[in-house]
Amino acid sequence: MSSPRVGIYGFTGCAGDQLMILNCEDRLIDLFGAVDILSFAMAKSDNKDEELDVAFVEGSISTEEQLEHLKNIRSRAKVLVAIGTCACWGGPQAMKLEEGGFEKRYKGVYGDAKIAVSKALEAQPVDAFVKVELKIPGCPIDKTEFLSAVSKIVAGRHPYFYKFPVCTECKWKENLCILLEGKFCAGPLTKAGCGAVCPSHNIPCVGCWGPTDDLNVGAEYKLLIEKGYSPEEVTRKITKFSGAEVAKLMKGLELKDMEAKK
Amino acid sequence: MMILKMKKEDLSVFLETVKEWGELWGPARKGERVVFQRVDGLSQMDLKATRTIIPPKKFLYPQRFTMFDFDDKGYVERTEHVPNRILFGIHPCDIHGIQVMDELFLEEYRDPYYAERREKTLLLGHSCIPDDKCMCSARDTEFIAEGFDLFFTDLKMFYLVWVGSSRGHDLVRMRPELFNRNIGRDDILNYNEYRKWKKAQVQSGADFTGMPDIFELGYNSPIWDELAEKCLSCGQCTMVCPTCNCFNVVDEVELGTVEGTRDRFWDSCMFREYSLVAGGHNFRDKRVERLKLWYTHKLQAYISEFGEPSCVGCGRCVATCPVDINVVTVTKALREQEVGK
Amino acid sequence: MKRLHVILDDREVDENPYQPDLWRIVRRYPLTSDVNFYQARAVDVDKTLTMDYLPGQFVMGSVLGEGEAPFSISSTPSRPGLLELCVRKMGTLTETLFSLKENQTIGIRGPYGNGFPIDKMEGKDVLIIAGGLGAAPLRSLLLYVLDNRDKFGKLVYLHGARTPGDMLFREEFMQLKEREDLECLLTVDKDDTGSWTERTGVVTSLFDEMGPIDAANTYAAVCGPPVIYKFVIQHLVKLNIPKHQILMTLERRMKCGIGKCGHCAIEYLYTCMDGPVFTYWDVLHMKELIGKGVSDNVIA
Amino acid sequence: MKTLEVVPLARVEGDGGITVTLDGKKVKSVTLDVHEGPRLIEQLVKGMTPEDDINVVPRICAICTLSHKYAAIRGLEKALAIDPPEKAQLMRDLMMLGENVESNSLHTFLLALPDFLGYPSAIAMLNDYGDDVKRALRLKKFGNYVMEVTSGRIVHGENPGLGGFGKYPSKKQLSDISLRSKELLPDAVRAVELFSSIEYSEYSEVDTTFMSVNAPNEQFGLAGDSILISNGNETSADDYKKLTSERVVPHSFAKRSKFNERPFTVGANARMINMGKRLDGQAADLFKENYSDRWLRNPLLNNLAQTIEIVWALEHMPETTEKIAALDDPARAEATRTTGSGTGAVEAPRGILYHHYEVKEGLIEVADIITPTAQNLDDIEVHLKACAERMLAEGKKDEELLLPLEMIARAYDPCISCATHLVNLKRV
Ligand SMILES: Cc1cc2nc3c(=O)[nH]c(=O)nc-3n(C[C@H](O)[C@H](O)[C@H](O)COP(=O)(O)OP(=O)(O)OC[C@H]3O[C@@H](n4cnc5c(N)ncnc54)[C@H](O)[C@@H]3O)c2cc1C
Ligand code: SF4
Ligand code: SF4
Ligand code: SF4
Repeated sequence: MSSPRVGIYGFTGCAGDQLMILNCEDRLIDLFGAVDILSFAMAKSDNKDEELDVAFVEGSISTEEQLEHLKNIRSRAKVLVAIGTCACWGGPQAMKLEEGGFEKRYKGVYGDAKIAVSKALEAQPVDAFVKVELKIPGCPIDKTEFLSAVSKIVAGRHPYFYKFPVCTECKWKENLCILLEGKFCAGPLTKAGCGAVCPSHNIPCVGCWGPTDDLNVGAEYKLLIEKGYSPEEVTRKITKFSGAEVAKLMKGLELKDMEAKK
Repeated sequence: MMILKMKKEDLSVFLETVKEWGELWGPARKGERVVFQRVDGLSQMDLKATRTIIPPKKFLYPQRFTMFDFDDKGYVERTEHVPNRILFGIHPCDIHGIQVMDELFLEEYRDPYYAERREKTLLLGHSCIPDDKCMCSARDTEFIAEGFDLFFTDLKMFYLVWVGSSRGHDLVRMRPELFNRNIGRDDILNYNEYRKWKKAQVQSGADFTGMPDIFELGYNSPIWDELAEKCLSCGQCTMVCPTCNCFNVVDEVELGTVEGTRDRFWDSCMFREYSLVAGGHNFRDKRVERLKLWYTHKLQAYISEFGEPSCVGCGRCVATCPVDINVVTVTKALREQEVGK
Repeated sequence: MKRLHVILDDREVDENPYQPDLWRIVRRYPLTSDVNFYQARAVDVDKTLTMDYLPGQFVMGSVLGEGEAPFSISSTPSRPGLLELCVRKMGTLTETLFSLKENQTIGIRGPYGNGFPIDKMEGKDVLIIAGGLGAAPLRSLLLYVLDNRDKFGKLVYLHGARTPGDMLFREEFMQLKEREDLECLLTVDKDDTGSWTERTGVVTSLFDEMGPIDAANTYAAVCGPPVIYKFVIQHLVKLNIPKHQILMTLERRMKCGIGKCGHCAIEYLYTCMDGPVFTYWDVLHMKELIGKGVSDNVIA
Repeated sequence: MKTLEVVPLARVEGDGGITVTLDGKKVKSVTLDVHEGPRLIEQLVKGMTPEDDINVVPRICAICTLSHKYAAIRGLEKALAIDPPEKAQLMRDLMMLGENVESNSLHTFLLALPDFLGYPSAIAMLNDYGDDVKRALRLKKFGNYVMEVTSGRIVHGENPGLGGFGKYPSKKQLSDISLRSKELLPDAVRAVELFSSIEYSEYSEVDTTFMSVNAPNEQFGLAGDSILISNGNETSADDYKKLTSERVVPHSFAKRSKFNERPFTVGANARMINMGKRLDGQAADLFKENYSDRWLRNPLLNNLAQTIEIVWALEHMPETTEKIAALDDPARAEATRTTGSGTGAVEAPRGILYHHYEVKEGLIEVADIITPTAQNLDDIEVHLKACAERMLAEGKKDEELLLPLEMIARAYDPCISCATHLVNLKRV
């Protein structure tokens, strides 16, 4: 087996997923041995822009320059893998994507100052622009999930991720359900993979893995309204990390009706 | 069956002794929750607690474990070292649950992973104090006559100890002086009082009579849609149910090789992927179809096949579902054709 | 609760029923653009010879590091020595299976499932209706009946595919047409080659073409994509074939093949143990077995 | 006119580059460009509850995740008048020590050292410096472990919250940390030796000002309510705006800070310069041995300062864990008001991080976050320019400039994601 040619790239985000790759301390040396890392700007300087078997892309796309770079990576890569919630779903910076108002927020930070490096765009996930073969979500990605996926790709196999929500892992860990206390928890809406760390620390899941495959936003929304949360707060809480995606799912819901019924 | 008497204060000594056979596990409090945990002795257990979050099924088929190691020479069974374990403080409903699982895993095509763990686990039951969520009397599971190695019924002043297996008897023989064979008239009266008391404790109002027919009649009832609208598809109900056994299997490979492990972990029919087949066809694409499957399987199909539902009345789904979908509310809704508030 | 004695005491040394054996792919070639044909022989030769199965049964096939999935056996037990599978490229596992070459190994365990009720079918007429990949399990039955020709009555084989290129075992079935001892009718939905010499039209159109049958004395076996069941069964019911003599093999997700993982459960039945061959009578009173369309429709 | 570019600037966190514009043999300008797109985090947290804010703001930067969390907690606890229990305070100290060890070992060994030794990456150094790389990975892993135990996860752990923690570590975990910090101390000391043996070039030396927090009780530390300036002054953290007047520049989505119209440095070297005298134990000895007035001019020495800091952090873990273990798990302290404002200042591994909040009726009205990298950017450019000019004056070829410039930028350990989310000046 010749080792696959790999590039690791970072766009707008916290660099947490690239950092998690560096955080695979015990396996880092193996990892660099099993794949031929042609480009990984965060970790090395002799980076080459060549044909790739796999490109791992972190971060959302938020400038035109980044978009060009992304397209270039896509054109060189056989397989493009989005890593981390920002690349998969847009991340916190995309929480208001569906709401609009980017110009105003942008001005709120930069005023009217001219910035010449590139034109800013409202952050969007990678698959809003190019085809993505695989998403490895997580904020940041989980070491075990990442290494499992990379090992499978290197072996010519298909990665597998849990298709159920955080609640399942939460129950595996025998936690009391936070929703039963009348408090918010994004577990039922959120893809598993983190080992339900937050509920295992008596803290609600904040939804950082992004939406799970089959979620019932309406039911969660209704439940939380019944528990006394305001619709605005529920919306904000469940759109924090993958706003664009969850907002799409919420569109068909008659949320106002629900509130009226209450 | 052999029934013996034991002084309450001797229990701690007895458990200390049987630890020679294996690890001692029992219900222990962790903050507000109660879970089966490895314990040093009686003092670390909470025998008053009604139910643990996950039933003892986690000992017999853990949440996730490796079935095989493989390389290009083939698949080698992973005979993980399973320690000898004594589970103390299991309640009658959970023992009933284990019996249902025994039937599934140990009969045709015996599951070696389950069998190995079952073989190395001694079940020491204990009587319990039902709460408002328990449904054991509606299910006739509030008492248990078999399926354990020892069973301790707490009659305030002393324990009556049922010896349910030859291995249970071996434990007794480790400290024969702690047990007494002389059961008197008072003891019998006492026990009878206890039975009455226990039956009276259960107040959930669950009623499973006539379920197969009511399910059949209500198959297309709109109450299913109403329930499905509330269901979060979180899967908690199936994770905590002592008679849910579904699992999924995936292969994991080692970096840079095709060697690896075949792992197995809990799955749930509440999930969409569960019935998805290649090409994207899904036999239960809608949440309502999945919800219906779970309840039909537990409360209708099982009755048609075995004469009893597979629900053992432990109340875990009642205690767990954040939106109040459980065997009590579902059967009630089916019966009354109305989803309760 | 049913009285259960834990079977722990009589511990016979059971084999691990989840344990796959290695089988070598001895031949592999495409049957259509997305279906490959595999012939395999167990690395441990005894295993091949002792593998005893019924038409309609299936095996669990593993690819190292990818996983496991059920596949019907296409060969017939009357010709031991090789195991034959037809695999359609559908997803993760099948894609990786396609990448394997001759002489590489796969994992096999089984056979599983009930298979066709050969004992009961003996002495009766046999009508086989295959749609698309449904030919995979039905070929096993067809070859079995042909190899034991004198034990069965009349044999009719109806097979439909989308186009000539999509027809599994096309050459093999064309040759069967030459035989006198069965009626073999082939059809395609659409002829995109211009050189198709057989019929065009959906598989049910073949019912009009086939000779008369003795309904009460006939077993019908159907397999194909979910859509065809509804229409085929309507015809069979019209022909007055008894409902318990209409056999259909069904597909469900399976992770274990031996009634443990739960995925293939339908009410209290497991497709892997109680099926995959079910009768139409089973389907009628098990609402979920085929899906609403079929059962609702045919009750009348 | 000729332009030289280093894009992307490798081995830093985030997407940035350096542009040098030459006019003949004269340096017209040197800029550190930030290409990483804007995130507008401060705008997005407006209207959120404080609890929601502390989930989001750590996502500004993965390497400083706990610093962001802690700075936000400090700011918001002041705003809501929350008085956290002692055990929570100690846990916060511990988590900051963990982050410091992790980030400093990542930066010094994996990101900076390859340049000094002439390799493209730490992995490429494996053959010749295998022991050192493995030592670094051990230290880094241990730092991660401390972060995981305290915050719940290696990166973006949600365990630290307002008024306390969701769950406190077990005694076993704490004694584990204590034990391992002692075991790893020799590795850290070896790191200081390695970095003190490097010859740091003089090209970039320019006098500048250094700022750090003033840790309480005359201790060396990573959080404080006032700011020390190397000119001897001290200012309350609440007046952070006076220390960091900001502007937007065309070549960057990161804003810039100046103090008294002049650039300044924050980071490990600033901490050593301002608080080095307060060190104790081996860290104190190593500091005395290695400190010279070159530290006041040469940013490359930040690498050395970071290694001494690792020694300090390891030395302080046993005491901190023992104190934590001795206390019972407290309940979370509750907010005593719903309206108020507050500024939290902490020392992220790369310098002072401010989080300022104004909360009204339980919702955030204004969030103002000033990251260390934003404060350092101007200073980096000054040193880059000095270096370029001197090298050209000595007759070096244009291309020879690039590596030394990269090394300077990298010495600050710039965190480009941190820098880009940027600062909100206007009050809407
Ligand atoms: C009794 C039976 C006999 C079958 N016979 C054949 C045959 O002869 N030839 C053939 O090509 N196909 C057959 N199938 C279908 C075959 O099992 C699926 O096409 C195969 O599982 C697809 O796997 P995949 O990983 O490529 O697809 P994916 O869609 O990627 O599947 C993902 C996962 O879903 C599971 N899965 C998907 N579809 C099915 C399914 N239908 N049944 C069980 N699990 C599934 C697989 O285990 C896999 O791990 C049969 C199915 C059954 C139940
Ligand atoms: S606590 Fe949260 S994650 Fe856990 S079961 Fe409840 S809703 Fe799900
Ligand atoms: S529990 Fe939720 S918020 Fe916490 S790590 Fe997992 S996905 Fe993220
Ligand atoms: S029934 Fe309740 S516990 Fe079960 S999946 Fe639905 S919401 Fe979750």
